[in-house]
Formats: sequence, C-alpha cells, structure tokens
Amino acid sequence: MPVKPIFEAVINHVSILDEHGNFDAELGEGLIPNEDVVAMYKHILSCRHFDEIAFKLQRSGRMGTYPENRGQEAASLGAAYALEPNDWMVTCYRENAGLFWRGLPKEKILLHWMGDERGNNLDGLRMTPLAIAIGSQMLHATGLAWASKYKGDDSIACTFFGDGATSEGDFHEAANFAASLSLPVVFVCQNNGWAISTPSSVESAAPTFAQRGLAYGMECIQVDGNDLFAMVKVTRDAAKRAREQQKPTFIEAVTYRLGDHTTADDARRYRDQEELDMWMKRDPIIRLRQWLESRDLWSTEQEEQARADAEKEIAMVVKNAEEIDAPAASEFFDNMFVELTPELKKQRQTMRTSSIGQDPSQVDVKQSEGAIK
Amino acid sequence: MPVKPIFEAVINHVSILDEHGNFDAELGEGLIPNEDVVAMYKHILSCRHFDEIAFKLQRSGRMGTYPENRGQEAASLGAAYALEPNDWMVTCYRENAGLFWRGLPKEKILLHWMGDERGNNLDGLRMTPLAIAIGSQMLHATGLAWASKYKGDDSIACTFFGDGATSEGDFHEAANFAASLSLPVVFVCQNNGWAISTPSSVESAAPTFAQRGLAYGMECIQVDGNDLFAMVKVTRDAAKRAREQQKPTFIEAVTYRLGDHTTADDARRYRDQEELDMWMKRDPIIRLRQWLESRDLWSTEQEEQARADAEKEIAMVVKNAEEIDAPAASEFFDNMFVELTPELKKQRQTMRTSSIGQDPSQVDVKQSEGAIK
Amino acid sequence: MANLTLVQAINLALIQEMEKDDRVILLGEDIGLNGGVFRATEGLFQRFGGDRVVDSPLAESGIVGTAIGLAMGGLRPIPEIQFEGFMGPAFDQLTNQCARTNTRTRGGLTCPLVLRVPVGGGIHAPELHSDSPEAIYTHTPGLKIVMPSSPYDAKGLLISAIRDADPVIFFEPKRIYRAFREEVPEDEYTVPIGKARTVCEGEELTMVTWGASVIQCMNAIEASGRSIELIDLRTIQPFDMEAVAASVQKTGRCVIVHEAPKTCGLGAEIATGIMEHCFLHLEAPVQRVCGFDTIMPYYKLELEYLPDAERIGKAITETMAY
Amino acid sequence: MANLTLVQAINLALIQEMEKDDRVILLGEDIGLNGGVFRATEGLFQRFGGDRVVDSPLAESGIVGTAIGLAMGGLRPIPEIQFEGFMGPAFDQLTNQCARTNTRTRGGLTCPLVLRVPVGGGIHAPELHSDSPEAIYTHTPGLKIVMPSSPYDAKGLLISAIRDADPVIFFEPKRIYRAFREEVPEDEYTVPIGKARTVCEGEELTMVTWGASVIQCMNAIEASGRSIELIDLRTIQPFDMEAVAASVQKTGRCVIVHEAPKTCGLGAEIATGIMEHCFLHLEAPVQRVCGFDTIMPYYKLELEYLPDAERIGKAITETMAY
Ligand SMILES: Cc1ncc(C[n+]2csc(CCOP(=O)(O)OP(=O)(O)O)c2C)c(N)n1
Ligand SMILES: Cc1ncc(C[n+]2csc(CCOP(=O)(O)OP(=O)(O)O)c2C)c(N)n1
Ligand SMILES: [Mg+2]
Ligand SMILES: [Mg+2]
Repeated sequence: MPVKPIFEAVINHVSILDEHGNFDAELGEGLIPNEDVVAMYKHILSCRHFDEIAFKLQRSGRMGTYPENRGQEAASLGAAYALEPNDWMVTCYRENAGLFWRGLPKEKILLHWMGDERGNNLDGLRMTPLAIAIGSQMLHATGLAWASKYKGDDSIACTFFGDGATSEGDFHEAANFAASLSLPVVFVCQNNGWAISTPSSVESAAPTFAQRGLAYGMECIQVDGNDLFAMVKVTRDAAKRAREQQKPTFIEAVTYRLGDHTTADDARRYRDQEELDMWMKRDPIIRLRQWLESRDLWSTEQEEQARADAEKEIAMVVKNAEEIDAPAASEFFDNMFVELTPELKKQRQTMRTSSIGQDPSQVDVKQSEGAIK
Repeated sequence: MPVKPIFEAVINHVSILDEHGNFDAELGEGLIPNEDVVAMYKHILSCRHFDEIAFKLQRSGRMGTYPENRGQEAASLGAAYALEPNDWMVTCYRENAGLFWRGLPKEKILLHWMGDERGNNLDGLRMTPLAIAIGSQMLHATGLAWASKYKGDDSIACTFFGDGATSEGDFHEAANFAASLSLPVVFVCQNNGWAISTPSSVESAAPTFAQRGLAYGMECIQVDGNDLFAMVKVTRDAAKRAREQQKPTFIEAVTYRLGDHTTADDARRYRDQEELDMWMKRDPIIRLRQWLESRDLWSTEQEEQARADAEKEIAMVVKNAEEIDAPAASEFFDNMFVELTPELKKQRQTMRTSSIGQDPSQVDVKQSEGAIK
Repeated sequence: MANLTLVQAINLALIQEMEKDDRVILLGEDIGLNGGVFRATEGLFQRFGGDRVVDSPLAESGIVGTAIGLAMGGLRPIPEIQFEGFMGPAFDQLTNQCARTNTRTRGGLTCPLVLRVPVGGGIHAPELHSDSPEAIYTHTPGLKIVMPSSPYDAKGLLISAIRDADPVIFFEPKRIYRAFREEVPEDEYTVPIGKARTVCEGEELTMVTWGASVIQCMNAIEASGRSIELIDLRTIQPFDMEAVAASVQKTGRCVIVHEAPKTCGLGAEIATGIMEHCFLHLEAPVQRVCGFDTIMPYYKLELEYLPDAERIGKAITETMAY
Repeated sequence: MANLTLVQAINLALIQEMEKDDRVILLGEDIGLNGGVFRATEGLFQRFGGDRVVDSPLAESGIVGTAIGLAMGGLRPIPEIQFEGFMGPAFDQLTNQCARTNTRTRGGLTCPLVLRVPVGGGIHAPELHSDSPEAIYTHTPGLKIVMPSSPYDAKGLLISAIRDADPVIFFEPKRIYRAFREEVPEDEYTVPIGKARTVCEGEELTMVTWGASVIQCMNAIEASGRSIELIDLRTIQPFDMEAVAASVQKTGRCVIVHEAPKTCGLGAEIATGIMEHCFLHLEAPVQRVCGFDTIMPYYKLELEYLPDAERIGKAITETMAY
C-alpha cells in the first residue's frame, strides 16, 4: 500500500461536574469523600479571599506586582489533592490553591511578591519556588522525578504551567526527557485562554493543547479545569501511571483567569467583556456550592462562617508577612554559595563603607567630612 | 458525556518505489519525467562519489571532519527537486545531494570542511550555510518564509534536520511559530535512526517522528526517505500547501546513514552489523537503478560512463577546493561588521606586530633582537 | 519639539522609521493590541496593522531566531524581549547565530535587526526583571550594543540602530522610561553609534557610566562639590575609548559606575583600557562602583544593591584622596 | 601512580567518585556506550550501567535543566555538554536557574552539580567547536568555574568539584586532552578550588593564564630567556587574586594570556584587579594577549587567532621595555 496509516490518536475531554451543575455519577460518585469536598470548597473561598486582599495590598502600595489566581483555583487544587504528600509540586505562579492545600504557609507567597526571597525558602515542603521565568520549571520537575525514580522513593513530580509556557523550548525538552527516559512526571497545563494579552490561539494553532503531548508519545487528556472532580480524577489516573509505570502524562486543564494577568496589567485592553461574562458563570465556586447544597452538605450559615473565617485567617497572614523583620541589608550575599568566597565576604563586609573594587590596603582615605553624606 | 473525544489524528506513511522494487503506478507514474529520473540517478552517483572522496581527503589529512551523506541522498534530493528555484533551502549537513542539485558549487562544501568560511558564502543561492549547531536552522527557515510571505514573493522555505534535532527546543519553537503565524515552511526531518551514537528511540518515545507535528496542528506525514518518488510526492504536496495556503507541513523521511556519523566517529562502537546490512539493501541507488533498467532507461554502459564522469567531475572539484589561495591571515576580521569598528581595524592592523591590548602610542619598544623570533 | 519621556521617544522613533521603510516590522510578546508591557509599542498595531506589529508565541529563542530569518530575507525586523531576564532562552540564537551571520557567510548574508530589551533595576519588579547583562553581549563578537540615558538620545540612537547594517541590541533602562521628560525634535535625527556624550565637563576626575546610572552619578557629582567630568557611553559596543582616554589623560583619575556585577563587567574592560591608554597619567587606580557579585536581590533590597550617590561619593573621595 | 593523559585522568576521577558515592550520576549526549565523543566517559556505561550513565536526548537546556532537578532532588549529577559552543541553548538554565537555586530559595534548595564541558581551540574542529566562553560565566554570580591545565590537576580539581556543595562548570581544554602524559596518583586526592598554581617562579614579570595556554606561555618564557613567574589560575571563579597580586607586587609587570576575545574577557578583570591591588608597584601597564574581538575563525586560520609564543613574546618584550 503506498499510503497507509501507521499511527492513530484520540484526545478525550473529561468533565464530571459541569457549569450547569450536571454531575456524572459514574465517574464522580465516591471520587472524593464529602468532607473533603467541603474542606476544598472552604479552601477555595479562603484562596479567593487571599487573592482579593493581595490585590488590595498591591493597589495600596504595600506589595509589588501580584498575579491574581481568581477563577483557576479548582485546577491546581484538584491536582494537588490527587498527589501523595511526598510528591513534588513544581509550579508557576497561579497555583496558590494547590500549594496552600499542601501546606505552604500563605505568608510565603505574600513575601515573595513583597520582594523578599525568604518567601521562597520552602525547606522540606517538596515544592519549588514560584517560577518567574516562564517555562523554566518543567525541566526541574523532570529532574526531581528522575531523582525519585533513581532513589526508588516512590514519589513523583507534578508540574504546572500555562498555555503560553508550552511555546517555550524548555517545555518541549522537559516533556521529551520525561517520555524518553520514562520518568514519573505529571504535566498540568493550565490553559486559561491567555498569556498576558496573547490569546491561546497565537500560542498554538492546534485545536487542543492536550495534543502537545502526542509529540512525545505521551498519554494526553483534556479536562475541564474548573471542575474539581474531573481534575482529581485525571490527575489521580496520571499520578498512578507515573508511580506504577514511570510514564508521564500531559493534562490540559481548560480554565480562565477572571482577573488581569497581574496587577500591572489591564485586561480590558485586549479581551472582550462577553468572554469574561461567559467565564464568570463557569467559576468553580458556583458549581461546587450548588453541588454541596444539592446534597445538603452546605448551608448559608456555613457559607457565612467560612467567609468570616477566611477573613480572619488572611488578616493574620497579612500581619505575619508585613511584620517580618526587614532583611539585613547584606542578606542577598548570604546564600550565594554554601560557603562564601573570600571576594564575596569582602564585598559583604565593605558594602557600605567602601565603594567596591578598591583594595582597602591601598587606600589611606581621610573621609573629607561634609563633602558627601 | 463525561469523557468525549475532541481530537483525532492519523499519521500516514507514503511509499512509491520500495526496497523490493515495487512501484505504485497510481501515485508514481508520470510523477517525475523519465529524463529527470535519469538525471537524478546520475546526480546521486556523483554525490556518492563525492562522499567517498571527501572521506579519503579526511583520512589522508587533507580535510577536517566530514559527515558522510551516504545512503540518505534520495531524501534531500527528492525534496529539493520538488521546490521552485526561488524557494529557500535551509539545511543541516547531510543534504549535499539536494544542495548540489540546486546549484551549490560542490567545492563550497569541501571548503567548509577544510575549515574555510569562504565555503559558506552562498550569495544569491537562496540557501543558508550548513548548520553546525543542531536545531538552530529551522527558526531561520521560519523567518525566511515569513519574509517571503510579507513581501508576497511566492517563495517558501524548506528546512532539513535530523531525528536528533527534533529534541532541541528550537525545533519546537520554529514549528510552533510556523503553524501559529501561518508561514510557508516545509519541515523535513531526516530520521536516519541515530544521532551520533544515540538511537532515535532515545530522542523520542513516540512510534513516529511525524507525530511531532501534531502538537502544532500541522499536517504530518511519514515517508520512505530512500524512495525518491515518494519524497518528491510528499514534498510537492507540502510545498503546494505552503505556497497556496501558507501552511507548514512536517515530513518525516525515514532513512539511514550507511557511514559513520562523521569521520571522527566509529559506528561499530554502538550499532549492529545486522542493522547496517538490512539498510544496505534499502540503498536508494539499488532500487533506482533497478527501476531505470526495468524501463530500459539505463544500461551498464551508461552506468560506467556516469561513474567515470563523476570521477572526473569530483577530481576537478577537489582541485578547485585545494588550489584556492590561502586566506589572508587577517581574513577573519573582514566580515565582523558591514563596516569594521575602529578597535577591530586596529586589531587587524597590528595583529602580528603587537600583542593586542597595548596602545602603540604608549610604547617605545626597541625589539630586543634575538630574544624572540 | 515635543516634551517626551524616554519610552515615548522610542515609540516616536519606531513610528517614524516604520513610516519611512516598510521593511521594518516588529515582533514580540504582547507588543500588538496591548502595546507592549511598557507601552513602548502603544498604538503601532492600530496604525500599521497586524502584518507589521506581530504578537508572537511566548518563546524568546523563537523571536530572535525568526527575526534572524526575517533579516536574512531582506527585512529590518525589530524583535522585542520583554525583560532582559528573559534573554536567556534566546542566548544561543543571539550569540551563535545572529552575531555570526555576516562572518559565517563571509558577507553573503547579513543580519540587520534591532533587538529591543528593557534593562536594569530600580522599578520594584519581581525576580529576573532587574538585571544588567550588557557585558555578556559585549564579550560576544559581532553585536553592537546601545543604551540611551535620555529621551533625546533614545530616539536618535534607535533610528541609528534601525538603519545600521549590523545587529544591534538596544537596551532600554526601564528605571528611566518615565522618570523625566525632555524636548525631543519631531523630525527624524540620528545620534551616532559609538560616540560617548560628555554630560558635564570637569578637571579633577573622570566618571564613566551609561543608562539609568547617569542620574545617580550626577547626584553624586553635585554632592561632592568637585569638578568632575561625566561621560555617558551611550554605546556599549563599540564603546568610545577615545573619549574616555582623552578625559582621563586630562584628569588623571577615574570612577566607573554600573549596575551589573563587578567581576568581568564592562567596568573592568574600561579600567583596563584606561591603564593601557593613560598609564603615565593615572594618579590613582581606576575605581569601580558596581552591583555586587551576587544575584540581583528581590526588590526589598534592590536599592542596597544598585550603586547610589552615596557609594559613588565614597569612590570619589577615595580616588581623590589616593 | 599511572602515566595518564588529561582525559584519562578525568575518566579515573569519575570512576573513583562514582564508586564512592552512588548519588553521582552522569547524563549527556553520547556518553554511554560510545563513551563520549572525546572518550572521557569510556567504559563507565559498562561499569556502572545505564541507570548511572545516561544517554540523553539531544537537548542542552534539557540536560542542564534536568540536572538541576536531579541536584535539588539530592543527587550529584554530572551533566556533559559536548562542546562549549553548544552551551548556548543551556544558557538560561545555567545562569538563571542553576546559578540562582541556592540564593533564590535562601538555602532551602541547593544545586550541587558539575557541568563538564570541553573548551577551546586548536584541534582543527568545525565551527562552534573551539570557543572560550569562560568570562561569560565568570560574570554570572553563583557559579564556580574550573579549568585544569594538566592531568594531575584535572583529576584533583574534578574530585573537588564533585564534592563541592555548589554548581561548578568544569571546562576541559580539549587541545591538551591527549597532548601529554603525567604521573597521576591512583589514590583519590583533591586540588583545592580557588587556588592558583605557580608553574615557574621569576622576578622580572608575572604571566597569568589558564588551560591550554599554559603551554604557549611556557614556550614564550623559555624563548624570552627572562626570569618570568607563570601563574596558572586553575580556578577561574573564584580566581586567586591574592596569588596574582603577590607576584605582581614582586615583579611590577604582568602579561595575561587567554584564548577568549579581549573585550570584557577575564583578562580585563585580572588587569583591573592588579591595578587595584598593585597600583604603586606597577612599572608598566598590564598587557593582554588574547583572542581577537572576532568570531573564532574556522580552522584554516585558528592558529592566527590563538595566542602563540610569538605574540606572547612580543608582549613580554613590550612590557619589559616600557
Ligand atoms: C521566559 C519568560 N518570558 C516572558 C515572560 C513575561 N511573562 C510573564 S507571564 C507571561 C505570560 C504567561 O502566560 P501563560 O504561560 O499562559 O500563564 P498565565 O499567566 O496565563 O497563567 C509572560 C509573557 C516571563 N516571565 N518569562
Ligand atoms: C546544539 C548542538 N549540540 C550538540 C552537537 C553535537 N552533535 C553534532 S551532530 C549530533 C547528532 C545529530 O543527530 P541528528 O540530528 O539525528 O542528525 P544526523 O547527524 O543523524 O544527520 C550531535 C549531538 C551539535 N552540533 N549542536
Ligand atoms: Mg495562560
Ligand atoms: Mg539522525
């Protein structure tokens, strides 16, 4: 036969609890214990409030640029929920919900955006810091997963990134290494429709992002990223595949950021109100609350209580972040190397008493008082 | 439906003249005028001889490292044949057959491997020089195609690379730019089974390389790269798609290098003799000659004549390459900028009369004769 | 004349060169409808259309590599990298491809592109948004590098860069994108690449800097009460050693100021050049006031890292007292 | 003791550290069955198996980025880049990720990896196989950089690098991979990172170099008939300024030799350091003998580009005559 098919592929889309409240019992029933759904719903409320407060902190000049997570909470939370405590979570910067669920102290995220590296010390948490360079973190996940496999410690790595990030060469190399070297990685692409002002149609001409994974012979799946149940389901499957078969999976979580890209952005410049309105209705909070209420797992009183709790909690988080001691002026020297080099020690020691580059032994300076203060 | 298919893809394999001499008349008949098949067969003989001589030049110390093209000639030649004269050809280093067909003076390739940049001046030829950095050239093809599209000059770009090159991030970015920005590029991956000693199964865990293109929503096809007819057919289709619809195509040409990676390599260290033997039988020369003979288009006398012609021709090519004037010692300064900076002019002027870095005006040196010759 | 900020001057230069030469096209992340994250390309998409102002996929190597192809194909592309911290992924295309196109092909192909990149610290930005990598590209043969310190220079240098036959990195000090306004002629004009500007003349000491640090230097000079000659390089590669040498031959003392880390920074090259050209005139070692040899800290400490008038003042004092 | 070439000494160091510490694993292109294109990893795949000696896909950013993950995950990866000219694609991971891991996480995560890279010219290789990019990484805070010039040092420095808690680039001068043999102890030993070696002592002039250029310098010194102190840096970052300064304070004159282009090369930093530390001792400007500020030419002209004994000799003469 001169022309014969040699490879066929299908990408499936998974949805369990959709925006209209439809719930697929076959896949969804018993997937998550009710008390965990309740807990995760409360968690999302708290994250949403965190977002709101963080936004205000930026607007009032108490914090630098901040990227709202609003609308995307179910995606990282559902994935994080499906992981084991020992698994690595290697994220970008719109995964607060997942990180907080896994124990990241919330003030760390504020500290990060307050321009304080101490927010990045996640010692012992099996997390890497927020990745500012888009696309850079997936390779680290690949390496972490490899280390786990090598040590046989049964943990996997789950990495998160945006639709835009899949355009970077490093995404390609990470996915290819994971598939070729058979490493236990789960790739979660949060396709939120936009990379700053660039629509996802510019990032890829393909009908799905899920099919990016076909290139590597990976399992690929698209999922409603605003559907907590579906996120848990597909991530759990992927984590199992990683853990038991050392095979990576590419998950496209279709979601939307309801806020601006960051506080430095104004999304009205490039996106339509209708699009936003449509996605407002797909907010994971709405459908989760409906689901809980329909099962009598949630009441207006509980809602009020949860919101009040969130306010109290986040107020304390802000206090902790703001009241931390100012870092020592020379603090940025301290971790340049595990042991500082002599030159760095000298620079640290003389950072305000001498301009750098001058060997003190050569100079006999009588500070001409008054000339400079 | 909780799980529904949203994307389906098939990769086809195309073969017209196979290794057993089977010829698909429906696709193949009239595809290439007989006299062109004859001309291309002769061309391959000449390229094969070129390869042999180049190898000997290296072995006898008259040339540096050289990568044999042996066995892969049909792939680049078939593709090159399908292009228009004004199209760009953006290659790696195993596409001599295609480049020579399109008019690259053969001595240029020898000069390149003799360590002489003058072999890279392809002024007016709509080609870029051999790409030494694996994966770097596809982006240039994407840009060249974009320039053509912008200028509306109806030309396209066809770029060639190996299986190994598809692992580089730059491949991914080039393919994605081409698909997303709708650029007239044809991507030809010469999958020859190996990247130096690394089998293509390490470069990709997927069953085909063709499916790399699915990630970008590109047309993808796999073709027998040792089948001149099939190469012409798929490249012609792809070129048409590029020219008329501004759409890129990914072509995987399955082929094999019958030689070592380069003259610096010894393939016996890592690959089996059986594999090589199997591929020896798939040599494009064997099946083309059979095809020509079966149609009475070729005779033993013609074969002898063609081989003699090739010997004469290549001897002249070697002579031309070896007899070129030595480059001026300072020649590597000349094209650093379109107009040299003052510092570079000074460095060029004083390159052997002064160590660099010294301002001549500061020195009054009496060369202490004898100390240094 | 219009009273413009530096970013407005850049915008104006782009408009004028695009009107004049339809080979000029722009590509980069968010430069279209959004006008770029710093608004340097504001209004250009509306004015010149999506064929000439192109939002690219999020991939810096892709942006630079594709621009190389555009330039080889006869256009005059102006790619933008959103922040200098994201030049990393484009490093190979920039240094091993773009910079080598001309010499690799012995002039058969050239690569006239202008890579626009906001650079430097001091704007309270997140990580990797505040670096100063100019020395790395200065050490890379085949690239020209420009960094304006004022709206007037920004426009004139950018026009020169666009018309230049070779690849140019155009670093835009983001700290002064909107720090002040200046009269900028409406008409086109050029500021030559390779020529420094003497910001103020002086007899006792020469100070050399570029980009946003010009302001810190001026403050330090004023505070010192001394007669100091301030030279703004404007072009980093090829930098104007002649102007620096002439000044130091006059003053005998020199302080160099830059944001980048000290070790192997451009300051070292200039200091060595001074030693080569002015050895017998030097009355004190050339002094460098630079970023430290650390990672640029997150913004809580960025002002501890960046050279300020106080640290520059110390260098003046020390050099004068030598 | 065994009489080994530099590449054999590296092979031996790898074997010994892998035997000692099973956190050490190797990854790179063609390092497995093929033993690496220079045979530095010859026999290791057979000895330690495919779990510890891993042929990776052809992707340098992938190699370095994955190695970062391996290091953060508690291993001691030794990634290899096949030639220094292919570090470009890994630049972002190396400078913006690897080098920043420790400081970014305030010590929460560290990145102890050794990136092995053959470096430099003189072996008649194709384009991009002969560069000397060490200054670029010296300007990048957070990396240590080592370059041995002899088999003995190669083994001792590599063992130090593998045991170091921070990321180290280990540049291997390919021109002397097999140029000569030297007695190398069978036992493990370390050569400390950060300490230069005085190759020969002298009174009239100090010469500073590293890597393959040590040989050219020795030839030039011999030809000059003068008493010259030759310092081989061995470590590029942090380099041993103390040793250089002590020598120049004694001799009053200095010539620095390196293969990399002059402008913004490490020579400039050392020269400036000498001005800072030895200003009052200097009898002549520090002289640099370097690669030119051009692209390293293809091999027909590479010996015109690389510093040779004749050019170094000129610098000696000029510096002595000053
Ligand atoms: C390498 C790199 N290039 C550019 C940027 C600037 N930038 C920050 S966020 C962003 C868009 C990211 O889009 P996406 O990956 O879809 O994530 P999202 O913000 O939508 O969650 C860009 C271009 C960056 N941080 N890193
Ligand atoms: C960026 C880069 N990395 C590594 C190399 C070294 N190298 C030269 S050829 C080669 C293998 C290329 O394999 P492939 O792309 O399949 O092409 P083939 O040689 O098989 O035609 C490698 C690793 C290189 N030239 N460039
Ligand atoms: Mg996005
Ligand atoms: Mg191959």
